Amino acid sequence: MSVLESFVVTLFSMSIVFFVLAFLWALIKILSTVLKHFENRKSENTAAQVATGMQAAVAAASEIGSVASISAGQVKLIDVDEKTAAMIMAIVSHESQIPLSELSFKSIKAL
Amino acid sequence: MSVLESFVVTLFSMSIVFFVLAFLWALIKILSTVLKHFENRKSENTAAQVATGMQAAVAAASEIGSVASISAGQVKLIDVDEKTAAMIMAIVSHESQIPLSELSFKSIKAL
Amino acid sequence: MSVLESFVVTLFSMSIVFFVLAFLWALIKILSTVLKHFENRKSENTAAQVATGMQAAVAAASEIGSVASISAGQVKLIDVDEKTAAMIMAIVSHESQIPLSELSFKSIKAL
Amino acid sequence: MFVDALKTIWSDSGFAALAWKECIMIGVAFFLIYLAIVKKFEPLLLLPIAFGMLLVNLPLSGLMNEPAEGSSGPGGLLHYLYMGVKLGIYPSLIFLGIGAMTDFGPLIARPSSLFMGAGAQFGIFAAFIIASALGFDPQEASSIGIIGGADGPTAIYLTTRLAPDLLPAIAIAAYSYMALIPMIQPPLMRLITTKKEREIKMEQLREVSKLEKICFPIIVSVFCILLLPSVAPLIGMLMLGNLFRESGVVERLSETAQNALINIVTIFLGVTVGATAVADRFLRLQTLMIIGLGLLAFMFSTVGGLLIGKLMCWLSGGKINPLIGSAGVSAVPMAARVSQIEGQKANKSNYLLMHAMGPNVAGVIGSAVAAGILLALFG
Amino acid sequence: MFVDALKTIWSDSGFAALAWKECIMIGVAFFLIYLAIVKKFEPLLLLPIAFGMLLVNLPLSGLMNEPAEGSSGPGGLLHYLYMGVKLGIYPSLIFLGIGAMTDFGPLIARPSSLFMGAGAQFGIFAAFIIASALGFDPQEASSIGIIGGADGPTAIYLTTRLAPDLLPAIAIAAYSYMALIPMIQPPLMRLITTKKEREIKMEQLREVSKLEKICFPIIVSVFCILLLPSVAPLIGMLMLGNLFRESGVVERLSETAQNALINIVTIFLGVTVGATAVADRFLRLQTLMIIGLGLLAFMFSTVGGLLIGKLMCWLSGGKINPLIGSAGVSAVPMAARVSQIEGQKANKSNYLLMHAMGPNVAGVIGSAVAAGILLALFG
Amino acid sequence: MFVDALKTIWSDSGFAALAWKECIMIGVAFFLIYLAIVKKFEPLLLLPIAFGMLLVNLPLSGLMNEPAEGSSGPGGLLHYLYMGVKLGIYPSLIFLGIGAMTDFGPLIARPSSLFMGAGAQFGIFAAFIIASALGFDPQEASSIGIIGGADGPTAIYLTTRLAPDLLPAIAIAAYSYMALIPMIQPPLMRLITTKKEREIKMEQLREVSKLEKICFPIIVSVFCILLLPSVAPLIGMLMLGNLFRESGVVERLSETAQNALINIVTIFLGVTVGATAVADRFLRLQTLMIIGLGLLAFMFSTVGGLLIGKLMCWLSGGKINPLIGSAGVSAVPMAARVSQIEGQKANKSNYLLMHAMGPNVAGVIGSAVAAGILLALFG
Ligand code: NA
Ligand code: NA
Ligand code: NA
Repeated sequence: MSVLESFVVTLFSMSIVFFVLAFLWALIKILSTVLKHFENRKSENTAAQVATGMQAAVAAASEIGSVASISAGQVKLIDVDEKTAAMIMAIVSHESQIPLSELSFKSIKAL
Repeated sequence: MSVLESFVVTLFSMSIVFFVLAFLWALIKILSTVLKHFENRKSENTAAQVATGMQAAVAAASEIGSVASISAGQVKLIDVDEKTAAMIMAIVSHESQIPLSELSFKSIKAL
Repeated sequence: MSVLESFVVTLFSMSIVFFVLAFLWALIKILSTVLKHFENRKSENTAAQVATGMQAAVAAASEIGSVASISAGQVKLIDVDEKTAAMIMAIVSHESQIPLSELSFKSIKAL
Repeated sequence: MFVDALKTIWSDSGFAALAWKECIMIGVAFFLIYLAIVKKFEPLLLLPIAFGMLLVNLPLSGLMNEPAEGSSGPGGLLHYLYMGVKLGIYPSLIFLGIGAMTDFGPLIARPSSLFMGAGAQFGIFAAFIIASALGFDPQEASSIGIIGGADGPTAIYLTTRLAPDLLPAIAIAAYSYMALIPMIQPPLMRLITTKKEREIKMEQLREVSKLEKICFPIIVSVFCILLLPSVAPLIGMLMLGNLFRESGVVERLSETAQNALINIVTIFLGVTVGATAVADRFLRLQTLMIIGLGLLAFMFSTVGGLLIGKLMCWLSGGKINPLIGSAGVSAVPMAARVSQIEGQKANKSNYLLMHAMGPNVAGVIGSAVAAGILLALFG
Repeated sequence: MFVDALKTIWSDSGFAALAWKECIMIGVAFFLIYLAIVKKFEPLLLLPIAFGMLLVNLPLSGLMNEPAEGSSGPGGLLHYLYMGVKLGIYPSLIFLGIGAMTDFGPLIARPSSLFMGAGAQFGIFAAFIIASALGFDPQEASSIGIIGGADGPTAIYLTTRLAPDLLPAIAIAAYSYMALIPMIQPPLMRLITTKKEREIKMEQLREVSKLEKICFPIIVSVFCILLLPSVAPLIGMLMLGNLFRESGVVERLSETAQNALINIVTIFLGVTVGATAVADRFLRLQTLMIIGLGLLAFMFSTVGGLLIGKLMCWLSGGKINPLIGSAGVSAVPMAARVSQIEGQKANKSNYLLMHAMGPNVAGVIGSAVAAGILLALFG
Repeated sequence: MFVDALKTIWSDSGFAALAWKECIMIGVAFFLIYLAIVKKFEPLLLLPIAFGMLLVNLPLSGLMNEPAEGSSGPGGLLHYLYMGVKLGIYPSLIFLGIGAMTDFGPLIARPSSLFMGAGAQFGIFAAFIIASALGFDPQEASSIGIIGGADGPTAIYLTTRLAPDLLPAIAIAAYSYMALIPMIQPPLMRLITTKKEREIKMEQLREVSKLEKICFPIIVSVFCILLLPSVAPLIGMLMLGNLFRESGVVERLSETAQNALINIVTIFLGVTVGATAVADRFLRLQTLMIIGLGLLAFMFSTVGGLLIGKLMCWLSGGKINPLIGSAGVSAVPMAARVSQIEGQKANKSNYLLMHAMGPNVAGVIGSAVAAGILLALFG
């Protein structure tokens, strides 16, 4: 293959790469817009529900003891002291062989 | 295949199905009867052994501290507060991706 | 195969087995000696480093609370009470289906 | 020149080759993905099946291509993974895992559950009769009937042996109706049983000894395989898995059979079964008929189980709640839960779940036996 | 007589058959083991590759032998395990696992990341041009270029299809340079971007809804496979894995795809790719050229990503930090971490990691697309 | 008519085809299941083997059938799963897992353990001589002898290569005697060693550095495979697994090799090895002879290990307790535990377990080397 030809291949291929990914960009944009539209309509009701749900959860937690909700990265600690939580994460990390930095707990609760 | 033939196949096949499962029914009945007979003879000795074994276990637990044996579903908590146990179960459930309702711990002990 | 032949095979084969394993013995001996030599040179520096490292770790641990570093088999407990550690090990053992006697934790720290 | 090149890429692309049939198939795949994710219709199988169907209907992907003869080029990815379906390996391995997950205790405690598990195979043959009358040949009619067994691996195993062309339609129908059990069964249950029957509380099941549980899979294997040798790969593996579970000495193997192995096989099975759903094979009147007949099969099976339940209720002097009969269709544990729910609707303090597990697991054996008979007759 | 026997064993042993070429290869294997263990160069793949290389260069082991024709004797162990590479099965299954591990959220939140993921494929074609000029044929040049995709399974998949002879060199180069990303990229990043650009703090990404995350893999599959059918095994499996992850209804399958399945396949893939590195195929000038061209490919890809980053920085009025462009080479998540580190060097309070994850995962799609184009052109 | 149909089903069923030979085989299978579950005889392998034996001796199941030539019908399930045994893949993969589970530390700390591991291979050749004298051909005699290696995968690997007809008998003998180690060895240990020798307390083993543990598998692979190329699949995979373990950088792979992979392979290996035990092949005088010779092989191996132990005790001036010699038969970790128990019987404060682990793991290498020699001589 001559160098000229390889340049043509390159130009052509890079264009396709850009074209494909640009098209994906457009698709995602459209998707997001459409879904946003849909969800907006739903969200008002849901928001209310979530609020009451949260209150219930908080109330429940309070019954047991003092609420200490701390956010550390992806972790939400609800009524658990940081020390215990860190320990738990260390154990699970050790046991599951996932580096701590990649572990994500949504929340650790003391029920 | 004519409809008549298919009726014959059906009658024949359902009979076999019933015959096979009825035979299995008989086999299980026989098995249970035979095994019951066997086990009855063994059980008296064993019962005594279990009793003493339980006493020993209770005694051992008492040495360590106060015994708080609470039964929650399949879980027996021996000298562990409920809070800790629930936390542990939540972690293991999260980590092993088994819904909490399906997890069964025989017991959680603080040694 | 005549019995004589089979004796010859046996003598020959056992010699090879011994020869191979004797050679491995020699290789391991050499390896150990060489590595010892290497490591001796490094160790003095490292020892110092480890010491300071340990001090730092201890200091860090002290900041949080009282240090209780107990060695139980392969487990080093840093600022964790034995009860908690044993419980953790029991859980992990149960969950991972590894008998407790085969589980080895390098350390359980309360961060 | 650039425009030319783009034109070439376009003409070599799937867009150019896309026909309306494939578009419909893609739409069907989307619908199945929706059912799997949003409606949670047996997602472990329907999601891979739907995605396999999606992939194979995007033209020119060549995912199911056989290796070209005389060429060294390899075949498509899914062609190779499909081997495990074609050779009957995956369904058997899934049964190994199911066996390791199944507790036959309730069945051993009340072996008469087996009769309900037998009665609930009636739908298989009812659908067989109708399918035959509609012009399907016996092999096809058998494969359609087996949908009424409400047991995915059995249905897939039998269909690959007897009517591989119908595989995707039958697999999809089987898993979809299994997911629809909570809608299909309750009306029939209320129709066939009286309120008084539904209120019956059952005696607690006796405890089953470990020894019984260990002997059970061995006895079932020996007897069923001796009588119906063709059922060996299904019953044999189901019972091996159960023996792993109950023996208590090979927990490693039991654990792997229930997790890594069954999951890997499920992925491969689902995707490749879905990948057999090419437009030409799927978009036929047949497929609609299969879907209709599958529903009938489920309904007749439910009725069959309930009728045996009623009979046993009467024979036992009202000790057996006929609602547990419908659990005999298998669809473990969904059908047993439906029995529980209906029982509690009639009588709040009624707990039928454990009682329904007996017919439920009996139904698995029953379907496998029925499949064995059909294989022996038409294989 | 004993001495005779020993002589025979000796002459049948590998010691007698050991040539200097094999010794060099064994040395190379040792060096790669050293890199994998001590320097932690992508050990999950480099360690099996290195060990496979070691085993296959110990003479007469026959591990890669095909079964002798006309004989019933079996072939070598690695010959059979290698089938999964040859048939393109392993790379696809690894992509299934990678898909299940990948969070495309940051990409969906800022889809313009895709342009950086596209720009960072430039190295593939830069290396392609140079390799062509150096006399490699187009298939070989494509395989060499794909090293610049910084994506192991894609590189292995394309190379087995286009230039299987170069497989070991390309796989080793790809994984080695991926491990060297923290050394290759920073100088180029500092060279191409200004201090001011590097200090740019980016707006927090919006939250992405679950529904978007579920639709994403489906849309990407459909569109990419329609346009480039040859990319189906890679993109299809990547997106199936991601759908398993995001659907939330098949956690069992997702978990197995991320663990047991990908690990088993990684072992087999690594060892057998290493086992293709026999002396005669590896100890050539070509291999050195591939290693050199691979480095160039990585560098050009980095530059490509950065330049698009700069362009987007300018177009967005300084809202986008061009440092995240270099993450477009993929090498997930190493390249994104490098962006984070360089960003923080310029401005202590700069957190680019999540922003760089967008181009990073876009790069995976970009490389697969590039591979699809090369397959379409030269396959 | 119904009676006719039932007659047909009966005549097509396994009951009609059941001969007394199969009944005996089924009885043997029951006995092995009993040993596996109740007596806990190496249940991980004996249970699948026994169940495979049970299944294949239920007539007409066709589980081991080859696909009919010229027909498109598939072969039996176990026929396909058996491929991994026939091609030598499963034993190698089991060795990968065993390698990942094995700590060679005690062997590295006291490499002289290797001599006991060598001496304990004596039973292999003792049984070989007797088997030859009894008229077995060299291939068969080798396979019978390897039972004395007390190492299942090695025995299975060698037997599939040299005398596949004897596979079930040899596998069953090997695993049964391994389970019987606590009964076979102690009398011989007390016979050969004096009370005073048994009381010897050994010095604590030195700590072994991580670097030594990493170099060990590499050195052993290179040297053993160079000298005996035919042993590559076993030693190579064993040492690769160990390198996964000791390198500390591929814990994912090590974990999978020790769990999902080895468990899956164990299930397939066990069931299919059992499934080779058809009546005609198993119910011969040969099988009884193999069982007898296997016991002799175990006994001679124990004696060989002990004698070397005594020699080393004497050479070391009484520092080495000869009881650890018998652990050289491998059968990890059972044989080492027997040494521990006997040591403590002689002297309550005697802890030999870690010391016995050295010869124990050396025995694994020793058996593989012996297998390599036999393969080189008679393969
Ligand atoms: Na059923
Ligand atoms: Na890339
Ligand atoms: Na041995």
